[in-house]
Amino acid sequence: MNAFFALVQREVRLATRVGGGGGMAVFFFLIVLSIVPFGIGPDLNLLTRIAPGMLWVALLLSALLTLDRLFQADQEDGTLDLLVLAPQPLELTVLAKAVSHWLTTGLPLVIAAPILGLMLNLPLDGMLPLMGAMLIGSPALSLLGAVGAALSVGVRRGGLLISLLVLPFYVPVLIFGVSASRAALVAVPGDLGGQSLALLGAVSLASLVVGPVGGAAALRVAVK
Amino acid sequence: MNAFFALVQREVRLATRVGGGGGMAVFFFLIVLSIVPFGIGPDLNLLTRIAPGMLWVALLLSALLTLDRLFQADQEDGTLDLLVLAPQPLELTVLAKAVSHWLTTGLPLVIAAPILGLMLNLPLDGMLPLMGAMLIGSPALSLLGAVGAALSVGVRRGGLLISLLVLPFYVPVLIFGVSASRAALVAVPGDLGGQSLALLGAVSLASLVVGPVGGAAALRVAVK
Amino acid sequence: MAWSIHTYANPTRFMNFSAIVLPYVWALAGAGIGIGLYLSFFVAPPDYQQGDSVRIMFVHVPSAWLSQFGYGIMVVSSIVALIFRHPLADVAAKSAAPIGAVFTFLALVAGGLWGKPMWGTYWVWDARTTSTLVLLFIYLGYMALWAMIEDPNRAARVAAVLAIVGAVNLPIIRFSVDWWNTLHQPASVFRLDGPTIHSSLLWPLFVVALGFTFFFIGVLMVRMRAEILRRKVRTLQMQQAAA
Amino acid sequence: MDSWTEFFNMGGYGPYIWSSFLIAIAVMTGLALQSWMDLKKQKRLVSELEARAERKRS
Amino acid sequence: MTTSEPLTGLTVTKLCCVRGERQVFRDLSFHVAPGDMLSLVGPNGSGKSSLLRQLAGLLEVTDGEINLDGAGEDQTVADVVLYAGHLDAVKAPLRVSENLSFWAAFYGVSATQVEPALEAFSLGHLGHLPAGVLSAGQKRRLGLSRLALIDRPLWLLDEPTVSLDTASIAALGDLMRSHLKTGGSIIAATHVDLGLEGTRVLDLSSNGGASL
Amino acid sequence: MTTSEPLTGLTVTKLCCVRGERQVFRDLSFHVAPGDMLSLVGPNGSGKSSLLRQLAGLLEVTDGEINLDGAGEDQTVADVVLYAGHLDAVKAPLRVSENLSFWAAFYGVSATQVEPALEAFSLGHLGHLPAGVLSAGQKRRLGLSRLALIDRPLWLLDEPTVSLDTASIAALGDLMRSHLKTGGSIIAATHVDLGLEGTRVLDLSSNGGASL
Ligand code: HEM
Ligand SMILES: Nc1ncnc2c1ncn2[C@@H]1O[C@H](COP(=O)(O)OP(=O)(O)OP(=O)(O)O)[C@@H](O)[C@H]1O
Ligand SMILES: Nc1ncnc2c1ncn2[C@@H]1O[C@H](COP(=O)(O)OP(=O)(O)OP(=O)(O)O)[C@@H](O)[C@H]1O
Ligand SMILES: [Mg+2]
Ligand SMILES: [Mg+2]
Repeated sequence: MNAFFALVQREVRLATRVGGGGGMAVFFFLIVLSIVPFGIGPDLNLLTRIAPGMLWVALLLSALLTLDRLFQADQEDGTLDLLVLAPQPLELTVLAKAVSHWLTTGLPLVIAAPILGLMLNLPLDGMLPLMGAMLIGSPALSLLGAVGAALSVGVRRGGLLISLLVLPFYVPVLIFGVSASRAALVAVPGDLGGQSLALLGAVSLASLVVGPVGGAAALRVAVK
Repeated sequence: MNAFFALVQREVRLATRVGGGGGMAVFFFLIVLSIVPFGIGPDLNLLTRIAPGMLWVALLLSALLTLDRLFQADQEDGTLDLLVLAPQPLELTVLAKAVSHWLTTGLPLVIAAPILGLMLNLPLDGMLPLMGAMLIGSPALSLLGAVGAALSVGVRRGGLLISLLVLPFYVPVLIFGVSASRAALVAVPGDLGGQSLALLGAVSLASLVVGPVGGAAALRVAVK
Repeated sequence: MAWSIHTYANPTRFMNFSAIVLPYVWALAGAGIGIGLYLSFFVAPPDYQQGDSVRIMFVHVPSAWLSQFGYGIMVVSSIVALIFRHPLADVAAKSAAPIGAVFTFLALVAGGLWGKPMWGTYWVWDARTTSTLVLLFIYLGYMALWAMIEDPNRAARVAAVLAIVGAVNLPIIRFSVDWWNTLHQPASVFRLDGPTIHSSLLWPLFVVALGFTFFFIGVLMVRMRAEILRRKVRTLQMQQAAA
Repeated sequence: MDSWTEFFNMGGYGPYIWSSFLIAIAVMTGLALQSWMDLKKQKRLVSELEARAERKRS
Repeated sequence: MTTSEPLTGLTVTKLCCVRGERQVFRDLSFHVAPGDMLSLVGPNGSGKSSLLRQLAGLLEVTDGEINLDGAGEDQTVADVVLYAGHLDAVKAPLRVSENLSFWAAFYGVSATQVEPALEAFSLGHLGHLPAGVLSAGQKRRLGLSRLALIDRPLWLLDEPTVSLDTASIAALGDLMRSHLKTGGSIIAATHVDLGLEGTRVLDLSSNGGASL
Repeated sequence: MTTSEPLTGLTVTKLCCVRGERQVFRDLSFHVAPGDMLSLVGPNGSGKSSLLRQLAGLLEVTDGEINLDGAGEDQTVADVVLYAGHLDAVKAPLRVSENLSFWAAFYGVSATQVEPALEAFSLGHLGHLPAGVLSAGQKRRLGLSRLALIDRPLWLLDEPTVSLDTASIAALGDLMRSHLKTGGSIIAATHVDLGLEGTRVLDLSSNGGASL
């Protein structure tokens, strides 16, 4: 367990020291969201309508953009060999990696969500449920992403490959995440928010298993 | 000039050999576009309405995702030192890099645009003008992107940093690109397509100067 | 060289076996597709609601089935490859992917062509159409992974992990219909209370589907043969380069 | 003659039906051909390489 | 210092290595007992690094066997082996001491061991610097200081002296000598002589590999 | 073979180097004439790599001067210098020969020179392999083969012998000797003796740097 926390601490420290940690992710998120109105026009009604979707799509993208270095950097400087050879089970190592990824991208975005919601004219009282949905769904992005990152270790232009491998798996997160958020924000009649939220939780729990197990299997193969 | 083509050839070869070249970019583009409906719902009218914007935003993103390795990979393996020391002017080197980036991301997307348009239910006769607008605007993305990539050489987590540096400069491309495309597709009364197209061309021409000069200046600083 | 026995004993048997059965497989595929085509144009009646357009079903539905069948083959072979290290298994998985992708593509195209008269548009973003598109992406991602790793042994193992993890997506494709608002036909052939399609359409459909399945198996065998030889070529080339 | 035009017309759905069948046939034939040609190519390469190895040995 | 059980020996039988379809070496058999130092030599491409990675479990064993004689039932190669490859596994943004502290925590070594391990390669006064500013040799020494930190009976070293100055080579020699004296074993690939007494040499150039 | 004009000498006067606020060396003065070989020695961190990068124009010169005596008006350091640093600038996905052909085209050397340059380090038979499968020493040799390909009067080599086997070190020695004989100059940082006659040694350990 000690090893687990040591790895999380190191990863978070690396992220803060070189990339401004979570700040960078929030900043990227902000820029993507402010680019969208340029793309689709400044119609505020339309923007509000697609806001939950935009928030989630931006969340996916900022997760994707940071995933490709998750294991690749360690492979390039020889750290990966030592991680694989360490006494700590590789599954835990992958989990630690995913947790640190979430701490530096998912979590900051959840915290920043209200500000962004404000920019998109979302109702204030839907904010907490929205944050709840993001909080429940975002770990799945890091966990599933870890599998993609592990699969593409040692492949150049891994960044694009990861997107291709991972995005299909993000689809359920996106569907449930958006429908839970929409229920929270737009107050759909016959509210399905609770059910989507439960399904979102189920996806996150499932990826809590799939991520470390699949990631470790992929890494074991990739170092050889 | 020989050196210029040698570099372009090498870059394209590297991209095809390890990343499937343009195919990968198209694939990513396709996935992003098909992810969006999950986010904002399957309403085809709404989708068609925001389609030109989505096409351009997806174009920006796939450029961004591939930019971070443009000079970074060369720096990590020592190639960049030799590129800087070579007899060829550094401006031409940066231009060659941008051209190859465009050949492997921008150009394939322009060619694939009609298929994507079909999926978004865009009118068939607007396709050619749309492709024209993308053809004129996309080089600016690679050229301006090269400056960002050069600025973030030697910075870990360069991917996010590049996005932050570059996205603001992409805004004009986005605005003019979308308005030109929309004019082509939706036939806005009092058509402004021609004017937007001209402005788009102007942006591309300007970045033909800004890109190489700025990129070379940034690289000279970054190597030291 | 001991390792060469491990690599070739089984494939040799497969080469012999497949050479013998391939002609029969092709014959069955040809018969199924030929008879099926005849049935679907001259025997099957127009649907009382959809008119003649229902004939697209004979392309669309078997392709859709086979798109999932193909992925099933990939998953099973990948499990065998990873756990039992059977040297044929990853060859089978790699060979099945492009065929599955082709049928997924056909299901999409035929569905789209059916959608224009039925729904008024080539494409809708509903659950089943979109999840079929996602399946195509998974196929392509799997093929991209193979293409991007130079060493076939390493590629085989990495791709197997992807295929198995990707199996999670199969139920998602099936159940997405329930999660998302949808236009597409719900299951009408394989359902607990019996098929809801009229039998005059149903049995030509099965004949075509059978023909398609044999076609799938035939192409799979050819591709596996080619893949086995390709690895042999690689080995020979490398050995001769080294000598 | 008339019945053939009618047949091809398919109650107005002709273009959709025929293109879906033709695309299916074309794509499937293409796949089979490509696989078969690849097999031929690998067979040729194997025999070439084996012949070369034989020559070296003797 | 309790992670490692004494290893009574490593036996390699008829080991083969095939990389990218080409045979690198074959039928390699040798035994390493506690206190043994085995030096791998051979021209570039003869398979020194490949052999070390196979022993560490980081590369597929095509054929043949690797046995740990003294290892318990559930002990794997990874519990016995300390591997130091071409790459230093050093993170530039972290301080020198942070780099090593992490490995201490990750391999379950007490944090008090970090200082002495740095001192073993005279890096103590650089501890507070970010590892990114180290010179090539200093970085290599930081990587090697893991040898002084983590206690494993079998060391696998791939060209450990690269970039080191004379003083550091001597320090490495001392460390290796004391490891051997306490019953450890070392297998090291190198093109230079380390000056250790009683070194056995395994020449890979003669081992059936294609002459690359 | 006409890119280079003969260089009559390189004069360095009172050169200083500060990295990360710390003085690495100061007041370094020396002269290198055609046919001279200068060997930079000193412990790790004494500034050998830093000096080479300064000479190549790849690192800021804090104080002091670097002059090319024979260089024309518009000739810069980059026209005169061939730099081979710690990294090999080899692209793994490209074949060995493609790697070198690119540098030939980029530095304006005829493509016919590629084969002989590969042969200089006995890499000819590996030409068709992707560079990614090379061993450490083979990769290093591919990097060094640029020395045989591109014609520049002043070579700056940073630990060129790292990972090389004895045969390749000899090949490198031959190449350097013939470069010196034809009026070229070499400045090389190294911890091992290259066995070249008439080598002058510059010891950086005594040059006022903070004792790191
Ligand atoms: C591009 C659009 C379409 C796609 C991607 C698509 C996809 C699929 C898939 C994947 C299946 C297999 C479901 C399963 O059994 O697991 C299927 C079955 C079916 N599709 Fe489509 N489809 C499309 C358009 C259409 C259209 C326009 C119609 C008719 C109006 C249609 C009618 C059917 C029918 C009748 C079945 C058989 C249902 C069953 O027995 O389960 N499809 N389609
Ligand atoms: N990027 C940097 N920022 C700050 N200081 C640096 C940087 N790079 C190197 N240094 C410092 O400069 C000094 C000289 O480094 P240099 O790499 O030139 O040494 P060297 O003589 O080549 O050593 P070695 O034998 O280990 O290669 C070292 O003390 C090092 O810590
Ligand atoms: N990833 C790989 N794929 C295919 N072949 C490889 C791979 N890595 C190395 N090889 C080949 O295996 C052989 C042995 O390489 P290895 O790195 O073990 O040599 P080495 O003895 O360590 O050489 P050096 O002294 O240069 O470090 C070489 O011929 C090399 O080309
Ligand atoms: Mg080696
Ligand atoms: Mg140095």
